[in-house]
Amino acid sequence: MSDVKAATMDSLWTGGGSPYAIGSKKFGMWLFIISDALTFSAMLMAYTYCRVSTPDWPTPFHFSPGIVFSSIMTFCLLSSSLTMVMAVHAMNHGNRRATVAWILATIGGGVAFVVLHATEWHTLIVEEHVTISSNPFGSPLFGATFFGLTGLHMTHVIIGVIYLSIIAFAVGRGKFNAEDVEVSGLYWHFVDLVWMFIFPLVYLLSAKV
Amino acid sequence: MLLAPIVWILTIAICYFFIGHYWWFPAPISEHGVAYDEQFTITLAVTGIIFFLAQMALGWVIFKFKDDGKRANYSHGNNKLEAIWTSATAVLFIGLVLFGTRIWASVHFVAAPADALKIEVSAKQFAWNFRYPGPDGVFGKTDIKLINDAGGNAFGIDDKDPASKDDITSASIKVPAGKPIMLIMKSRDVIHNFFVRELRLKQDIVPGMEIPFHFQADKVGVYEVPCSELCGLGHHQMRTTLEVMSQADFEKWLRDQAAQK
Amino acid sequence: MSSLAHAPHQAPSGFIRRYIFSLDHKVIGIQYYFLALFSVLLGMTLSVLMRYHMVYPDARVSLFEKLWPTSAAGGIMTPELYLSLMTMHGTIMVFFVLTTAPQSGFGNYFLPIQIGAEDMAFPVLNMMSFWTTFLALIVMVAAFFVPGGAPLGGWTAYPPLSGVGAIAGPGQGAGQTLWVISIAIFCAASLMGAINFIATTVDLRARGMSMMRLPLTCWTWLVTAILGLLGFAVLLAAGVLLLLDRTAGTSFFLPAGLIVNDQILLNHKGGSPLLWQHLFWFFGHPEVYIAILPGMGVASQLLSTFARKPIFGYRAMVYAILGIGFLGFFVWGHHMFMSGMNPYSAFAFSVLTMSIGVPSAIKTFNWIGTLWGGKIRFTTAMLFALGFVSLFVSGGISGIFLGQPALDLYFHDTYFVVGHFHMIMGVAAIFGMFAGTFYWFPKVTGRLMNETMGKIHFYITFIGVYCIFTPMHFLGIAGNPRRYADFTNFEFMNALMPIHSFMTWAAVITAVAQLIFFINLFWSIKKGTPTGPNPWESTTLEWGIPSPPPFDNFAGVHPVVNHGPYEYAVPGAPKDYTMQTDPL
Amino acid sequence: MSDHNQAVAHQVGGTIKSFSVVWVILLVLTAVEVFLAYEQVPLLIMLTSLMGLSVIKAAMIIAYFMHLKFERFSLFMTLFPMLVLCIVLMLIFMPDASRAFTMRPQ
Repeated sequence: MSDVKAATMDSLWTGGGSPYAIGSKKFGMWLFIISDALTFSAMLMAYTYCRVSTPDWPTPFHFSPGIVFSSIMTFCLLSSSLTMVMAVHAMNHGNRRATVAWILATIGGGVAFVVLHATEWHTLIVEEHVTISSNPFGSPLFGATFFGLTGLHMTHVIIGVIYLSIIAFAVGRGKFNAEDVEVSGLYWHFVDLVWMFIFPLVYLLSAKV
Repeated sequence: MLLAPIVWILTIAICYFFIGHYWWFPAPISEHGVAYDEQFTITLAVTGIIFFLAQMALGWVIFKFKDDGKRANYSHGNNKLEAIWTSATAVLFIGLVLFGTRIWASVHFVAAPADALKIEVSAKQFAWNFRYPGPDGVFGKTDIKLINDAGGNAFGIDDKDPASKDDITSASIKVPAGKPIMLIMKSRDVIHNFFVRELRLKQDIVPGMEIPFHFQADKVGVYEVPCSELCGLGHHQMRTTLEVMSQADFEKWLRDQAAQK
Repeated sequence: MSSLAHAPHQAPSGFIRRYIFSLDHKVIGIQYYFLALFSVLLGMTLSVLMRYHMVYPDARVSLFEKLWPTSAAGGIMTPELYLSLMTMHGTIMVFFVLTTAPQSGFGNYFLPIQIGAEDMAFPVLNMMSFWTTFLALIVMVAAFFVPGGAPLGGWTAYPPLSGVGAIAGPGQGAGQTLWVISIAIFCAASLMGAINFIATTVDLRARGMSMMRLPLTCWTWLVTAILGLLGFAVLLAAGVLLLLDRTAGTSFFLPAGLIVNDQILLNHKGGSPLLWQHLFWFFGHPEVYIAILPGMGVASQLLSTFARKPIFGYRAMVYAILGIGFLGFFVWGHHMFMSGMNPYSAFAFSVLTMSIGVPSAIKTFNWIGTLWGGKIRFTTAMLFALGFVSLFVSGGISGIFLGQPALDLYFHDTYFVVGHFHMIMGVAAIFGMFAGTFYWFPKVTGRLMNETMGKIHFYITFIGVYCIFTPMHFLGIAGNPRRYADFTNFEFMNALMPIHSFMTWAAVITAVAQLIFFINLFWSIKKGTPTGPNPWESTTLEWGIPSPPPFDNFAGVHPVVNHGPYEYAVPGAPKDYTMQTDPL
Repeated sequence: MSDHNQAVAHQVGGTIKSFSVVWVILLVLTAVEVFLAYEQVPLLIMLTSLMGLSVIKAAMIIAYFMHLKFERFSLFMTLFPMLVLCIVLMLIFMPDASRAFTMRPQ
């Protein structure tokens, strides 16, 4: 990293270092986030397209328990973002033990989200008979888009949990530096950020009181 | 260098075949077709000149500027030239598309006249069916459960609906000359495409959509209709004909068909 | 550059770490190149078989029966076999040749060297990207061997044909599923590659290598990577949705009331085939530029080098590359003029499509401007670069017809389209690859390729491709639809058979002539004339290091760049070329 | 933003207090969204306000949690215009969505 530090402001784009004064890993993660954001955008656009072109779009989520439940999920994810920031902050100050603790808290938030989400899926599939290819309330596309979108997001959360576990394990053993923790944090916040669009578009817009 | 004459000869040969019309459009049978051919000719002239000049210039520089051991003249370009050819091509290309918009508009922005003869088109793997509403001008109700190709009911027409009594179906499309026609195009399975070369018209038929499409053919004759969107293994066999008839012949055909029912 | 500390300065000693799972960008570049070489051989063979079938649909060929005992029983190729060959030809060529070779092959090898880096930014990701691409190729080729054979829905895989499963025809079952899976894997691989390329170009440039001193090849690789980053992300989503439609019973792209093969599909309801077309072409049009941009970069580099002149209008070239990349995202709708899309959107798309002709024209003019007053050295590499310019003009100009919805009313899905895109993104891009191969071969191997064989190969190929693809425009004008297994059912197409025969024989001769290239390539690896580090007297960084390059490219010396990339014939300079690293 | 000279890899900005404040704001905005759903506002207003709030939330996450506020402005300029452009471009799908709605067979 010493070269990056040495890169002065006047040599922004003239080579010899990152023009953003950040490490390549971080930049790479940002690029991944951009492309993944576009994948999610395409999915959300497909969802919107289907919804606009379908006459009988259902609103199956009752405010309680459906929306309240998903609000709690949102709370879990948002709070795990806060703990992740704390982990990055602690790591920047060289406090590895605190870092591990905060990452574990983040993993806890992520696991809670997944468990709640799985519960919700279970209820939908088993009790309300909404599946990916059928839906008793109206267009089968509701099930398709709902499970497609939330499934893709949940995959990301699960990958994130595994990723953070590896980071926590390594940090605890004195490996990896602050940048590595920060990069994993970027990924985690992104997963949180995507939920900030899925939650209103899929849940809140499908709610009936 | 050998490449220069080759580029020149190829260019001249290509231009020769384009100018000579050895393989060309069939004659148009509608006003739209004539307008289309004009737009094509203008575009061909513009692009042809650009093509000819660019290839000739390429041949010329290959022919002229060989390495002779001396140094080339040192130049990083010429901003004035860049600006000129950038704006020239921009004006030319955008101008072409704007000029052609009237043709697109007449097909797609303008609705069919109210007195247009309505014909329903149903495409399936790998056949065409056409339905005429008959004297009452109303298409009978259909139901996909009633579709029976072997039984001659490709549209699934519901016999119980009185409007369906005089509906006429046909495997090829017959239209009266000089009268506006409106097609209501549906596909039963995959995407097909209705293409009549002589009309200079083409439209995809997308399942799940009823696509309206209008035209007017002025010249009596029989014209082939190939499916022009890949629809499966029999794509190349999906053929029908458009028969443009005189008004009297067309009415006679309608009567004959009604009598056969 | 201690940020590169993860790249050891010694090559790993084991064979597997050194040549198979190598982290070295040079080895990975060569792996990509040979993957594309295999794919192009396969794709070309398929195309020759297709052309043969079109002209002789009833011929009995025992070879066909040996290869495909069921779908070519008795040696006669069935229409579905023809369509599956066509689908695989398109898919393999677009994804595994045009996307991998110019970008991942040449780019991997030469981007780090040209910018003065020791390796790519993420060597492990680079290796994973290659092996993921390899996996995608295996899955794609496996589609030939499953029951029903390869898919027949075309490389665009339009649903419902591609979505409803085996009832839509043989190959639409397992074959089409494998196709979608392969494309999804390929997307993942391309995204890894794109991230790596962008990070490398932005972060790892040597001191003094400012953006405006980048060789134009690097600019095109950078912009191509950005297009890939955005485009493949969308294709990935589309592929996942199509896969769900096929396997999980969803109906994103399948409307209600479909009756396929006399079966009413009750479980599908509500989707729209147009959605797939939008998502697909949102990727599909930038993909065209993914294929052609690196070729433009190579052509620019070579024209300047062998004309011994600075590139005409470097900045204009850079802006044109950026402009093409930017506008490339605005024009996907021109593939959908006839699709039932909103006609007002079609109008907007057509204006934008025409605008993209402007930067393309700038590039052409600048290439000719570069050659004007130059001292051209006619090496085989240069011939291919000149051929690229000629083909780029010929192929690009027909886009002016297709970009107008008014004219597309006739030309959509005719051979005019086939001729257009084969000329520009097919052959022109491949000429870029040939040019790059002849130009960089001495750097990779330390030997020159044989010029005599190269020139014979060039002339046959150049004339051959014009003979194959120009007549397609006339077929299109006569209204011949594409993707037809044979033409015997239509009177007007029967009249066009002489053109088809001519094209087929031109294709056979051109395809056979490619053997000269393969022989030349493999012969020259062993027997080519040995040469020094800079046989072309070129200026960019790769020519300042030994051939083949040492493991860490610059043998521990960090290059410092003092000049722009194309300083030829500088007045008062000691040589007629000034290397980028030459002192001020 | 761009003149954060000390903005090198492992000296990132933000304090625990600022992160907590952002977290609280995010929760409040989420609560507003949920309230909107509870009130059953008309669909178009609902969609607009939800998307507006979500974009604000996303911006806060990106700026503070993901530290983009403390990076050089050029990084922001490199990454986001292309993403936003692509997403906006996809809105061109929508006329066809309503077309698919109006032209569906009866």
